[in-house]
Amino acid sequence: MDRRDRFRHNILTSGHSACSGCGEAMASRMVTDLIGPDAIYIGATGCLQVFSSHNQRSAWQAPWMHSVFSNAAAVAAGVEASLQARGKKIPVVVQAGDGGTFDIGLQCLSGMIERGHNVLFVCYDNEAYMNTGVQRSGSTPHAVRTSTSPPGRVSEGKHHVKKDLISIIAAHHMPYAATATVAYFPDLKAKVEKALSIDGPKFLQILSPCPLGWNHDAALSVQVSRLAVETGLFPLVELEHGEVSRVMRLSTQKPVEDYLKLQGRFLHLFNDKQGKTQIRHIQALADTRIRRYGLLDADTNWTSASASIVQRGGRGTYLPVVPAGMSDHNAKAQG
Amino acid sequence: MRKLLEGSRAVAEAVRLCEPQVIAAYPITPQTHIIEHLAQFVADAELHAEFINAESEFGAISIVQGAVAAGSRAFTASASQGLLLMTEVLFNIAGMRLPVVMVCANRAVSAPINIFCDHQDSMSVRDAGWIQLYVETNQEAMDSIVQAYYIAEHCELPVMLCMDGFLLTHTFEPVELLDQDTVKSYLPTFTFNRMLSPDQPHTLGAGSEPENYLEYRYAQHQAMDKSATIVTAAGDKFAAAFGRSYGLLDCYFSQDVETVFVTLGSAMGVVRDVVDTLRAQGESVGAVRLRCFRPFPAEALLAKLEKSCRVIVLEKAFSCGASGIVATELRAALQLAGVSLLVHGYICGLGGRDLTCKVVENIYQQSLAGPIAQRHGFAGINVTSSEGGG
Amino acid sequence: MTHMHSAIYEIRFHGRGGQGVVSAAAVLALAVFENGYETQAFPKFGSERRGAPVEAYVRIAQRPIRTHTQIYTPDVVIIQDATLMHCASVFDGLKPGGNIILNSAGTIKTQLLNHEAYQCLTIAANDIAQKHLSRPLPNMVLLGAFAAISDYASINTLKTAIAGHLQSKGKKIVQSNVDAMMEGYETAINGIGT
Amino acid sequence: MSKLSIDPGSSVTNLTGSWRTQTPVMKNKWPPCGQTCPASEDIQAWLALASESQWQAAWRKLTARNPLPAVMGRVCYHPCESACNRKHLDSAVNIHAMEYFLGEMALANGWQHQKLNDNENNATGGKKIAVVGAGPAGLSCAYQLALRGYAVTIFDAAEEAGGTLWSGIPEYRLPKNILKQEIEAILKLGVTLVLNCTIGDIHGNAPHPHKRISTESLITDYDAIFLGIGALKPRLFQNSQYTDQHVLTGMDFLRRVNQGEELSLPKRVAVIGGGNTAIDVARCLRRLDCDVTVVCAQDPHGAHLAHPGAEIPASELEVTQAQREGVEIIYRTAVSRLVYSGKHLNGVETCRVDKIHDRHGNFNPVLFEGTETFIAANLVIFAIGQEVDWCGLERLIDSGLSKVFIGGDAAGNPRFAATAIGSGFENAMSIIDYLSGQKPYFDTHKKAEVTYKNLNLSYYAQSHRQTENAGEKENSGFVDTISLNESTACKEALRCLSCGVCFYCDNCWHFCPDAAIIKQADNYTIDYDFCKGCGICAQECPCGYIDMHTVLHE
Repeated sequence: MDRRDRFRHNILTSGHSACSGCGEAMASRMVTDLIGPDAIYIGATGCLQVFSSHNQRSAWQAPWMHSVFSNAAAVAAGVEASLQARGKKIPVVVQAGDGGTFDIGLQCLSGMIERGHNVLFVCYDNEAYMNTGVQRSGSTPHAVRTSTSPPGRVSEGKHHVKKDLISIIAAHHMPYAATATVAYFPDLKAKVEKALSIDGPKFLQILSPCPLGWNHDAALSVQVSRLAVETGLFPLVELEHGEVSRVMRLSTQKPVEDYLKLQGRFLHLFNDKQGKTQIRHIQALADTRIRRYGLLDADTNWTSASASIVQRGGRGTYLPVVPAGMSDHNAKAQG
Repeated sequence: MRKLLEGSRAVAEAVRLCEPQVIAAYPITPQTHIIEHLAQFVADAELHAEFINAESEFGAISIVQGAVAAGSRAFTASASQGLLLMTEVLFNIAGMRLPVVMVCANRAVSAPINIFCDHQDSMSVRDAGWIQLYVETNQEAMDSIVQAYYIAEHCELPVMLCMDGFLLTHTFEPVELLDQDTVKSYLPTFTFNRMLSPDQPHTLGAGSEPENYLEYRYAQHQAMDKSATIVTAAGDKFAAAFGRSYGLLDCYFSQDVETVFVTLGSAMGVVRDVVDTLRAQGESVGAVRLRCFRPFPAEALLAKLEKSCRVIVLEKAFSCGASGIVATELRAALQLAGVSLLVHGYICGLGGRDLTCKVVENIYQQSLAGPIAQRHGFAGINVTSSEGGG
Repeated sequence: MTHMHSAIYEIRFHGRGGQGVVSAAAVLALAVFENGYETQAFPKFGSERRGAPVEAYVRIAQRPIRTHTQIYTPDVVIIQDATLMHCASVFDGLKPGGNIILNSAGTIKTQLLNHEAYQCLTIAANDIAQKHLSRPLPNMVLLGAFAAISDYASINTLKTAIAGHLQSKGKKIVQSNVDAMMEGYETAINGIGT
Repeated sequence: MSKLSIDPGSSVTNLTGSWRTQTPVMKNKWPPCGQTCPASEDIQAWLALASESQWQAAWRKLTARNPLPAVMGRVCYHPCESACNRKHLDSAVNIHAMEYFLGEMALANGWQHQKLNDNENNATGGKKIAVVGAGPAGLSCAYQLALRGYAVTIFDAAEEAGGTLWSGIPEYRLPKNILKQEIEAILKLGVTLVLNCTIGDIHGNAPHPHKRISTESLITDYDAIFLGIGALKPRLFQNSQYTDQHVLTGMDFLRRVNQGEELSLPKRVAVIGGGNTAIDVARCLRRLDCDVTVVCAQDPHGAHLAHPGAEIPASELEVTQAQREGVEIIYRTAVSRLVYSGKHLNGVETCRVDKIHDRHGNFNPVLFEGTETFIAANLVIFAIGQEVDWCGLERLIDSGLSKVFIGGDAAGNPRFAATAIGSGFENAMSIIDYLSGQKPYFDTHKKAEVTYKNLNLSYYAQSHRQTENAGEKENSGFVDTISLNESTACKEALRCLSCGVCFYCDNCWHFCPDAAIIKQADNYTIDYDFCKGCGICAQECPCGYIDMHTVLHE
């Protein structure tokens, strides 16, 4: 076990081989440290699984299992059933990418939700198949360049718009479904804690920038995710039993160009006339989402500004780290 | 106590006695009766398990994988397309060395879609790394469930119990019931030392590299080889406890005879009748049933066959464009052992085609006439109906 | 060619999906088993739906039955729906001197010109069933009739079998089926008498 | 070997630090406020304490560099606020008002300075220091030395301590009792104050009643001497006789007004000069009901971003306040002669200024002929600067004694009280170095500055100054200073961006994808074994505490 940090567990600890500036590693570290070591984590195939557990080494410091690409939700359901049968109350958490959630994993996810398993499913949404080298997924937004939706003489990138997954999930009469992103830790923390407090299926979709696939400066992962929210392209919302129960209001709406221009995957849109049209299209999509969720006029003090404010002494922290004695015990248990 | 039970019911009864904590399945003919019975047991509180109606066979086998990894005994069943839909996870479970037990109610694979019995489904996943047992009767199906858990949990390998769809699953036969206490003493409570738990926060299902993938597979293969002895041990122990003995093979007058039939599953019943008939006519015939197909019991087979001069393999599956699977593996085993005897391979009973005494007797007569032209014969095939793509 | 195991007595049921053909076979086997015989019952499914022709089989013997093949040379055919007779296959392989139990209002016998070789028993099973079960479900009536012409199953063992097989459906259903079976038995006895 | 289960955290054998091509470095920087503060106050630090309502701690942090917060909170022209990065977000932090507030609070609660080491004799070997001049430089120097346990005696020729603060700043800007109280607090550290006492070897006209100490005895009696004698000799306009009726110097005028002398003043007065003194004089005159015209050789503020030397030297705030009070300022104009009718002064003749400085950069305006203009005035007050008056102290300076130190205006610094206080501090440190032979520890301010480009403003909430003129109020046409209250002061202090100084917001710790930032009880460390150098910590650090260095830092 690695116990360098007294203030967080580092459930996903150092030595993993994610790209420099990986938004998924960042998001997973926040989520898993908020949940803590007394949980069972199931991973779907994808970047997170590959960079965290390969070649006889693991960056996980909690029980973690990977089966195949599309069945994480079902494996988790089995784990939960086993715990139920043995009268154990331990959180079961799935971590999957957008491929393992929006596309190939959707059937198992839908079944898991419909059967009401007490499982938290976390989707780290980086909007393409990054693990295999940036191919488009059902989550890839409109007009994005990927290796399977390349812009060309007759193409401006991906032709279709991003799948509205959160609505699909909520339509299961889901007890709790929410979107979040790394830029707003207090918001993410509140949502993870809310989710954990609910008995039954719950779902978090966390926008996790990918410096490689989005082709932005590794240092900008947080900045980009912040802009995705501030432009209205990625609304931060909570849905309970299918109804929108809370949104994060935008203190100001930023033009989508602010977001697009930082990312190579949108670069082709700035070159020609058709590109400009696509940018207007993307702006229209943002405006639609803002209208749909009332992001500018929602009656809440929870805004993109108030969720950003930092204070002396931090913006909320993680579960208390197990006392030294406990860590020895763990060391024995696994050694 | 002896009772007239449908095969599916017999299996369900046995599963109930093994007290799995998680059951997940998805309906498919002819497997469905098994889980229907189990669902009823759970509904009547005769079995205390989480019964999970998966959204697909793929989900079902995945749920079972999770349950076993989390430290529970579990059960699922499927057939045909359902089993093929599970394929990816079947390999994964075996690679992770999880002691999963499932039943395959053998059924043909589409297209053309066909719900009746043959072995093409389970045979097509023979390389998945599962121990495969093929049973002849409802009694054996029931008994083998209990042994399957014993075997799986003793060698940390998954076990697939293959029983002929309809021919067993839907057939009422007299069955000697198992008694709960004896089952309990035969099958220890399930423990899994790699189980997922915060007390031992290790990682399961990590990736591998070219430097070590081979070693993983080799270790798995060794475990498979070793498992043969555990299959035998499970049978002997079962005999001691319940008085009915099972092993890798099931032999019928196979000692020192000229011709030996080799087959799997319920077809053995007809073969036994034919052997009786022929022996009554003074023919030197016997039969061997391959109860355990994976691991492939090469030595045991050789021991039985080397003295004979003719082997007739009757199998309900084949590798399209190659040959009968059992026949091929048998030929290979014989050649490795330097034993030269004629292996007549016959593909029969595909898609529920009835394998009757007459068909088997004809095959015997043909085999006396010498080796058949092709690598293998298609028993009772009506060529005109198959011409022009049917 | 005769087989050592040809001492097996074979019954073939013909009916339509929904007429309880499979249950009939199961109940008969249970009764026979109750009577101390080795037995085996199994259906021949098409991907059958309500109304489609269905077959089910019962084997009866003194010693364990090993074969799982279908039945080609039955000793008895029980035809639950007369309309099936228009496809001649219902009599295929019926042994000479074999029995036919036919669910029919009676007039139909004259049409069976070429079947004098067989002992044919017709019984208006639908009407009897209607009376007891308030639906034309002939299977138990016909089993009663079978008990009338055979020693393998007795009324008592049939009662036990019905009770066992329909347990989950409740006492009332069990009783009405038993009544239907009984009337089938009595009608058959009287029919044979005349 | 093929392990079916992998040990937790076994990845830490994979040192991903080797991926790094740029390296984050955590280093506190010097915020622009402190950087520009002439007294080198650690403004960010005392604002941080104030933001947590630790008022006394904040006051102590402030007075570590400036013993006169209540005074400076009134008279300082606070360049810190012009430098404040916050102005790029909304408006600068009201540091001036905060200093005023803390100073007032200290006086109200009678907080006393505390010596840094109590066993003074051991620390100082009983060394004695003479401080000549009780102005801001002298007071600051004496204070710093006394804090560190030295025996200090201050000599001043005036009958009140404070130097220009007392004689040169009008009551409306700096009430005398405030100055008195803060000087009292300094003296309470054991500083001896000798007033009405001239140092030097001159004879004749010294004010009465009077003591005189020779430089000789000063040199023999003291181990070190600090000269903070200011620059009190007014520069004079060529060949004009200074008579109360017609012509005065700014310093003289202010001193007499401050002494409470009733001057009989004409209605129309011209003030010549563009420094703070000129503006003080002008604002005094307005309060004495005169019509005032200021004649200033330079251009207004903001006219010469290139060389501000060509702009009016008085602080912008002073100028605007003066104008709000009705003072007329005529820019880029100089007096060519005084216009008399007989003995009676009618006014001044002025000309437009061509060049302000000569080729040596000295202030030496060249006038445009033919631009002569007459400005009516019955009294002219020249506030065209002061010079140091070394008269009588020649021996101390010329003999090049190592024990003699010079600071404040006398050392040729810009003529600001804050500068003098800073100079007093630095000289005190040098004196200690000289006496003890070892450099005293103090936070050196020679640090990299952090501009607002180094900040990530998205983490700060918009919040405006309590009022745009917090610390001021209009009072019958005249601008007076007022104080914040505790809650507004706390709010104001919270507006500090803490430029370049970590305030434990945890951002770097939350965001590091590689668990390479380890949180400690009161800081963070970077685990370079694993840091991949993505730069997110630096990018997301709100206050510019983290930099990326392209050179590997191991």
